[in-house]
Amino acid sequence: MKFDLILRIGTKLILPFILLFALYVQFHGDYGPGGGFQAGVIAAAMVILMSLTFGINTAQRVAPRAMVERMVPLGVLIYAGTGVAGLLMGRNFLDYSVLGHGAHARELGIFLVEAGVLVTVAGTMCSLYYAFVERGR
Amino acid sequence: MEAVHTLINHYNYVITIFLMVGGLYIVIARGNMVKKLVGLSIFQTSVYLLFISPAKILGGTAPILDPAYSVYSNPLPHVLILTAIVVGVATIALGLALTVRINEAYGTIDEDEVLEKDPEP
Amino acid sequence: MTLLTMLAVVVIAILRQRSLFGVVILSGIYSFLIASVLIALDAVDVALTEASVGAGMSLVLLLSTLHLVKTSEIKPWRSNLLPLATAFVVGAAVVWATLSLPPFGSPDAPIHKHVGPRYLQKSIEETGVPNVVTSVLADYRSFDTLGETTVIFTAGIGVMLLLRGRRKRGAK
Amino acid sequence: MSQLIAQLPALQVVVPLLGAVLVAFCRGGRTAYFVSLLVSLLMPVVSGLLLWQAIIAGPISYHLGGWQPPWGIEYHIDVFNGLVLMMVSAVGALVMPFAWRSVADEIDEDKQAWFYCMYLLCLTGLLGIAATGDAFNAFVFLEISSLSAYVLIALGRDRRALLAAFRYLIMGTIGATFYVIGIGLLYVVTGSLNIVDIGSRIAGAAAVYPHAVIAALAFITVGLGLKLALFPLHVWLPNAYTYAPSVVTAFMAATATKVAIYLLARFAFGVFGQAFDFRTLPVADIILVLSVAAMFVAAFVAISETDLKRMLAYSSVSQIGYITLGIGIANKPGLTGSIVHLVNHAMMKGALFLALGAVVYRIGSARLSDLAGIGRRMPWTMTAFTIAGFGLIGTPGTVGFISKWYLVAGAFAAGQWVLVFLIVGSSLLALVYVGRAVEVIWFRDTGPAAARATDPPPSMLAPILLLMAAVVYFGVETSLTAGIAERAAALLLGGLP
Repeated sequence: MKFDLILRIGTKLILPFILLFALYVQFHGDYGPGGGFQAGVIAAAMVILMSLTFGINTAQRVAPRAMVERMVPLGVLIYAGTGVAGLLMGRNFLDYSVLGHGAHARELGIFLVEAGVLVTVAGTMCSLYYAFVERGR
Repeated sequence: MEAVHTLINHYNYVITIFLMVGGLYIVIARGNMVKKLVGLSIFQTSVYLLFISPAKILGGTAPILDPAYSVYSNPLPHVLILTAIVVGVATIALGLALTVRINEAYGTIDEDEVLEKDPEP
Repeated sequence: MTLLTMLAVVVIAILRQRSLFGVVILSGIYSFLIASVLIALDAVDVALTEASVGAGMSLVLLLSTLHLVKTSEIKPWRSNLLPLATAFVVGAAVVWATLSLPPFGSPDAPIHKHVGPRYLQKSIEETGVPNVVTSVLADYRSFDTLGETTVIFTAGIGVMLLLRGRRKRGAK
Repeated sequence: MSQLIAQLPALQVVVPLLGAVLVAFCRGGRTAYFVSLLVSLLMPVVSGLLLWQAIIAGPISYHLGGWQPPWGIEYHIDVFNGLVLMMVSAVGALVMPFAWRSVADEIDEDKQAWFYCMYLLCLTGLLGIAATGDAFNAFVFLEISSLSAYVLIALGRDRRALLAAFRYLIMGTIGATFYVIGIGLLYVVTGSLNIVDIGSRIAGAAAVYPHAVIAALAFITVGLGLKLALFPLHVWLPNAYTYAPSVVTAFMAATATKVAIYLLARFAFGVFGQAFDFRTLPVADIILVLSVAAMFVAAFVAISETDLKRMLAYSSVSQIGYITLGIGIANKPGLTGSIVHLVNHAMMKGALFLALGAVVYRIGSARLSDLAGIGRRMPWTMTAFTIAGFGLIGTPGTVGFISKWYLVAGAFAAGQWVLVFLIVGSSLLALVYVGRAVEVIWFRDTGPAAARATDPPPSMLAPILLLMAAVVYFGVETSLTAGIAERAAALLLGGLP
């Protein structure tokens, strides 16, 4: 499979679009279907596809294992941190209204927690994939 | 006629229940662990339909607000099921990891064969 | 309706399928069918999730597992009576419960009268987000979503804990 | 200060969660351990304050995200779940000092950091279930605690731990899914997910959709029954407890099933009790019968076990029977007995499993034949074991007696004379299995396996002795445990006598 030209070029062509689609799903989640979970999986799908065509070493150069493993707790930290901001400002946990004025504060809060979700989901999905693949070696 | 009417009105539920029974049966009856997990995910998926079906309003549209529409389906079940799907996949992933480890320790992924190798006291 | 019937057919196929690879592929088909049904039911966000997370991710994991365990055949069934009876009792319970429920798609059902409508009316005003599923998910019930992210986190660390490191043959 | 007090309900769950996140970043087991220790020791303080507040000022309602329930998620803490929170966090704190050496002994070094991460997540999940007032939120936290529990069990040294974890995963997930079906049905007929709100709307819903409400009750009971190991849905429990690492067994046996029982009681009385008199439903009778079956069948199996860990696991199934018995009796003394046994059993099983953990730490086995005469070698540990064992029987002067006292009183009040005899009869069975272990431990000649054993280091011995002290102290001074349990029972039963 390593020498299949069509597959390799086809994958190279499609990879940026997968990433673009992931970002679209992430940032357009307020207006259309989508959000951190879906975007996270799509981003991870990009890495998995890369590993399928170019081998896991290439994939791990783009998304090193140490990095994706750190992303797993990092996302939860971003999410919970957004919540703790509410606590520190004297409001309830996850009360986004402290982040700004009116509905904008809420929008900002939603943006932050969706980012947290994206990080954790993408990190976890890649880590899971790596864990399974490396077990087979 | 009455019965047919009821059936059509509840067709979603009928299929949901069929999926539920089928999935549960695969989980309980199968010795193969991967197939068990597939059955488990079918069983869980049937629950998604159980939640989502009542959320639908005939003539309504997806709950993305737009001045052009006025009737929307209920968004809350969608949120719950989104959560449930993610939880389901997490469970399946963990189950598969355990299956891999069991295969390494026993050389099989059939529950009966594992039990033969390590009889219950 | 066609989709729903197809779902039933796929489940029967999974039941009867003896090749593990076949089961896995059919489960992928099943997930995508569910996603289509969900779109028909207006649950676009859920459909996207099912297609990416349910169909995509679990398929990848199932196939990786098959690759690792190197088993493709399933042994014939075990004793059938007890599981079948259990499954049917559960099914019967749900039938019994749902027969009295409000008919499909009726706007007068209790869930359209309580809690739900407020999200639809106030989402833009209170959160500035027109996709109500997103605003409920990430704001009104965002603690659930924190829990959900934690579930993913748990599964991630858990799987790595189980699969990383040197393998030891059964310690005993 | 009052600001901080107001935020306690969130801190109760968020602090262990953040702790788990921090631990996940750690590489070394040492840092991970100290973070976990700190968090675990902090939790009883938080839950103690919460319980105290709930006692003097009534139920606390905390709106997560600042949204009013039923639109947002609410933490609703009254005397009942305040007590459960207190119990979970106290056990969580007590096993941590013990964990340091025991985990170092049983878990590979490179896995220790993440082991503590899983442990904190399990704690987070259990506290989350107990604290929440939202039915679906409880499911999410149920899954956090379960997923981490599967991993923790699978880390046992024996390869059978893997199969035990897998089976627990299958049954646990079916249970959780049943629970979700029940919640779904309730949601469809009431339109709400907040437990208090469902309770206030269910009478109206039951009039229109009686079938759905009854089926919801059945699904929630069976689903949680799987989680709490209600006989005959307990089959996952003995193997899981036997092959899990010692610390995990002690922690889970004391807390995990209890939290599921809490949730069941909350639904039975807080929700369905608002629509029906729980006692008139067949569910109550079924629970009664199954509880009695658990008390006897599991105790018989426990008698014939040769592995002490396994014996105690079956004893757990039997003791869970006592707790659900009180729910089935459903009057004030009966329910009080149930709630107080929830807490008392946690103390006893915590002490027993930790003492066994110490034995495993010293001699690497918990088989009865290897323990001959070990009492003279590990006198403190085995004294604690014996006293907690007497608690299981229900000897006066221990907490077990208090629980049984209330249960018997409940059976009297309900006019169920047979139950009185059954409770006493099952205690006799406990006498047999505990007595057998005690005989081997103290009165046999010291065997080769036990000869080199000594009491464990103070960090492991202290938690065991503390739990032993609690078993005796709360067996005499009951105002704290039984007093609160009585108030909780009154709260659950509402208008019922």
